[in-house]
Amino acid sequence: MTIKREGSLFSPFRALKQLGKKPHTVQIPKVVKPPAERYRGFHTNDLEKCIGCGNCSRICPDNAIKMVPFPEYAKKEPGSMPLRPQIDYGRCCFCALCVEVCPTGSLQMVKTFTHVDDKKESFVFIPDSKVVHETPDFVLDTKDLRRK
Amino acid sequence: MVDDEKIVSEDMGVQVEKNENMEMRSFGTVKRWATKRSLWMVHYCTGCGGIELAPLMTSRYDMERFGMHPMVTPRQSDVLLITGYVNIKTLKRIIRTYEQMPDPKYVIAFGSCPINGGPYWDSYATINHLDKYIPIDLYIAGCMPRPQSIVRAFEDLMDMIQDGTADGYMRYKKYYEPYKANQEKIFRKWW
Amino acid sequence: MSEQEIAERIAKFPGADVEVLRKGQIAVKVPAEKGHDAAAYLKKMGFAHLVAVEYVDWIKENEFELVYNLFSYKMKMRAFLKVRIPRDKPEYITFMDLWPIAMTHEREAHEMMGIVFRKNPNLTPFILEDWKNLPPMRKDFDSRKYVKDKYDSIPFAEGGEQ
Amino acid sequence: MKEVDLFFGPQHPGITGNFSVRVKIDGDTVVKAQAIPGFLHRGFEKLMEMRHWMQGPPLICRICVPDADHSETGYSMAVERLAGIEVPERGKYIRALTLEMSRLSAYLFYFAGYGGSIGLYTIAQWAIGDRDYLLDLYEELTGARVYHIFNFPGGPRWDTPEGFEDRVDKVMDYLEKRLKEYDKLYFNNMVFLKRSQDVAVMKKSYAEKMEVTGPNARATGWAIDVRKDDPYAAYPDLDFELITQDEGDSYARVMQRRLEFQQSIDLVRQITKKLRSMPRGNVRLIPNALHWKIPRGEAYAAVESSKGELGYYVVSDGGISPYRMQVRGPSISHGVQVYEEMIVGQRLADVAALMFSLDVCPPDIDR
Amino acid sequence: MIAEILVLIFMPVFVSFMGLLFMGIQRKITARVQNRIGPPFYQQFIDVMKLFSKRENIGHNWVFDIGPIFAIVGMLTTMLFIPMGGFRLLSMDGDLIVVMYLLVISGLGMALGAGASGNPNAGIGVMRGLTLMMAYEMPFVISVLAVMVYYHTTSLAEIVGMQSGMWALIILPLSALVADMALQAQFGKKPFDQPIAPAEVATGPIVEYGGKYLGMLMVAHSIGMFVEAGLFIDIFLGGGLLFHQPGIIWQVFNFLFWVLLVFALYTLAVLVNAIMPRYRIDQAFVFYWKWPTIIAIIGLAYALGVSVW
Repeated sequence: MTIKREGSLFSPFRALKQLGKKPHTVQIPKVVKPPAERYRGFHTNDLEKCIGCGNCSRICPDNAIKMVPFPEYAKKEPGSMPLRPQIDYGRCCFCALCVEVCPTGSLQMVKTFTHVDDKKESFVFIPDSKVVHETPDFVLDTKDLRRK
Repeated sequence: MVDDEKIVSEDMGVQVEKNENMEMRSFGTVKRWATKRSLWMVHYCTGCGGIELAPLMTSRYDMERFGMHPMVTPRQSDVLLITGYVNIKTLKRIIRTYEQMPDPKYVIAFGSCPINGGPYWDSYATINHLDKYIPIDLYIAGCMPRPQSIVRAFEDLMDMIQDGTADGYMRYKKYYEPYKANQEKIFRKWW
Repeated sequence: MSEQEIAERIAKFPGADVEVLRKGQIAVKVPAEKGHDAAAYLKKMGFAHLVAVEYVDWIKENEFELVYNLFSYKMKMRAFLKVRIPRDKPEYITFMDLWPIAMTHEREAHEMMGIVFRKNPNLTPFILEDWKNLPPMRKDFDSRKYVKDKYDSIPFAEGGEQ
Repeated sequence: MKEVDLFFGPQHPGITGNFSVRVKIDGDTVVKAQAIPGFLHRGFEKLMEMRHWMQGPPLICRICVPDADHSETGYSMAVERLAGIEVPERGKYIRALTLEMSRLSAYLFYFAGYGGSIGLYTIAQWAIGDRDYLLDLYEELTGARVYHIFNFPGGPRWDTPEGFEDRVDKVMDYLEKRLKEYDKLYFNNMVFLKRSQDVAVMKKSYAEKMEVTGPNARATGWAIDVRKDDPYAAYPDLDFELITQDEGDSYARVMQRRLEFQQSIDLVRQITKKLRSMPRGNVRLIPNALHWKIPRGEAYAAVESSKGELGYYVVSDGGISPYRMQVRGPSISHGVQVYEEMIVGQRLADVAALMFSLDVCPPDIDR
Repeated sequence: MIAEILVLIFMPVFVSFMGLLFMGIQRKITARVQNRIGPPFYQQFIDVMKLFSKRENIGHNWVFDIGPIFAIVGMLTTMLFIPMGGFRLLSMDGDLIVVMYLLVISGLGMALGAGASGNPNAGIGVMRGLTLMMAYEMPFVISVLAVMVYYHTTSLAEIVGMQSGMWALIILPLSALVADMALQAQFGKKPFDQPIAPAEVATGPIVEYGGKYLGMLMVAHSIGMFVEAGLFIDIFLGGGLLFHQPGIIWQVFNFLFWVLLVFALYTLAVLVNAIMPRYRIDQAFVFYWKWPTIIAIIGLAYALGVSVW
């Protein structure tokens, strides 16, 4: 399909009518643009339902999940271990393979995604469903999530 | 706060006087406010995170509302954004760019790769901990952080500049020898 | 033209054993010294597009395998011309006279696997920078060990813990 | 005249991503050029040998950043051909939807890049601003803005959310309206015409000799397209004709992508119409992620990405991880050798413009 | 005498202040054309304050340091000769030719400084800057010649005086059109900003200038905006003299009208800058020496004919 190969010197001036239109800038700090329903943000883990099987730490492509001992969850049923996943957000690539492979479905991903810090150590924390869910605001300061 | 006593360390050989940091000099608060409100970033897309800078710089999220503007050469800029993983070849250029920037200069590391290696933790070509080689003021979580997180990081950096805790460039002078030793271990010939 | 007819025509080339992998893909194994003539034959037959030069390191059989990935736009068919060269003497002739773009592919194979292509004018490395170790794509180069003893051994400049 | 040796170094606004060109110029004309990639090398092929089959997509999609979907789909198709599994019908259409939307966003990035390199920053602001509507759609469908990690071996991970097709059509209408604005500002701009016509002409014979693929080859009149030559996903039953120009200069390359942008919008409309009529439900065969062994063999799958033919050659020795995986990045042909030969004789102002016009994607070259 | 001293001291400060204010407003207008909100209008002041608060860690040689000083001093000396609204400092016969000469000093001085920085990009940027200057000087000189010929004088003051009835824009429209095209290159706006093209030569001459140097260059650019626009206004738009009654209030109104005209000219240049890519340097040269030069010669012939008849 051949197109005519000439243009006009004055056609760009018609683009100046954008001056009248309202800019479609999302003024982020003032306007909160909520992420979509399925957004893959930080993890949350229901420590009761989780059986500490370690599937998530094996499937993680970036070796980001380490199983951390939780002595208070030493249930007696077969197959459950007193271990809970600890996620290092200096490695995680937010691919949600761990959520897919979790047998009990306790490990989920929530819509919070902001964590800015000048200390590297604050990027490693244990997802706990009781902490993350209470804050509806999407821009959550997760500094307080660190294990005290 | 930055420690007030005179940082004179003979073994370092680099004398960092007290008035080196900006608070003590005249009009300190005004200068810090001006630096805060007009941070110019080096136009250098070091890794994959650079693609999230594009929506920030253009009409949808418009970073220029904070006075931030991508400048071409390190001579004219204040902030160096390390967007994502750092290859060894890129690391040499990052260090050179960082050293060309005039003081006060800041570094923000995007995403999980500069923190602990990210998905390339076992790759022979990328380094895992960027703060072994250059001082970093802020880290942002996210495998490619969203524009909202990046703007949140800019706000945090502005607060840190205002109260003087963003002292990456002073730490670079203070620990100049260990940084240089680490850099020498990576590159066989410097040029 | 179905895969079988094309396979028979390729099989006419002496020393080529042909195998139809799946719909639209044929594998052609050829001894090393006849590789260049087989490529010329396939190119004349219609496989004009060299997609890429793939290189596989079969460390157990102590051989490198060079796969010339050809595609024919007319017959909509892919042909993998496979050649085996010994691992301890990784040398092969260049295919630049048939496809000039082979220079870049061969440069990459040389840098990543250490295969020398004779009569390739520009075999200089272009991806890695002053790399003095084993070519990285070889199976006997262990990336995790390399990372451990080169990068993890470097201390934190400001005295942080590992 | 003394020749000046100039580094268009990695830190340079006129460079697509992290790439470097060493140029020797005499006055204003380029005499010799040497492309230096390698700044984004992460050794994908080495890393993939240490990952399971299912752990591939989170890593693979990071190869070419502007359109990540083609990388995932290419790898997934190669593994499906090796393992012999077939994607369900609706899964094919969802996969084609993500591919075409990825092509649209990559072309918007291309307009912004080329406009920025010749000085028209307004088109860069408009195009990347409009690209964000596509990223919002991706966020709804896949859960992430840029790296979607959505097309796995076996099919897309989830089905489309409720009412997704109507929102896609709304964005397509918006993009079509904006395309007319781009015509006025950019494609008919007299200065743009003067800057791009008869600049760095690539003849059809040269493209065939140097195996250039994708929009750059179609701009020279060579009608090749992996969607037609080696059809995959839902392309066999989507009707579209191949568009070709015949001059092969920078103007033809830009107009080729502008016409294909319109074509992709129509393709997406066809897909959403078909998706509405199909029953919702299972879109993916999910083999066990942790212990998935694939029988010994090799396979190659090519995908028509926005930069050219992107192919995955996967070899398996029956283990749980690929024995060898090699990526044929589209820019390996037009990024290094073709760029070095075409830039000689051009003027200094066109070094950056040609790189954006050929849409060189450095991570394709050094993976 | 006191008036002259007061003007001499406060005019540079006022002009650079208004220049930075206009540059800030222009960034807002360009942003609106690009569908975004853009920085606050006082952003340019913040930038200059930040640039002056930077600590330098590079310094090439004293020639490099003199570059920005040349730029500012060149512009200031040119400003002495240009009548601004009601205020006029120096005027003599033939000062239009002196202004034409002084306009080049600022660019040459900056080129000297940039050349000394040793960065190849700066060298190429300087070469492009001088080529572009040679390109737009040709039509610009011819159009100014047409005005001189028409008014039989080379003194700016007289030209401004004679235009009280009818602006030269109405009498010599062709020359005004050519002078406005040349103004686009003098401001360094697209499609003629080859010397400071970021994508090609990494902002050309100012590639090594950072911190305080860049602050001075920004002030020089704002003064330059007033000087170049002021020259155009004095020649073609009657020097901004709207009210001819005596009295201080009318003089202040005249001056404000003159500043408004400068703003209008700069806005026109910036609007063209927002929607045009940039030519290559050879295309820019050919562009200037083709159509604008022909129009300027026609304008000159017309001016000759009208003045003789």
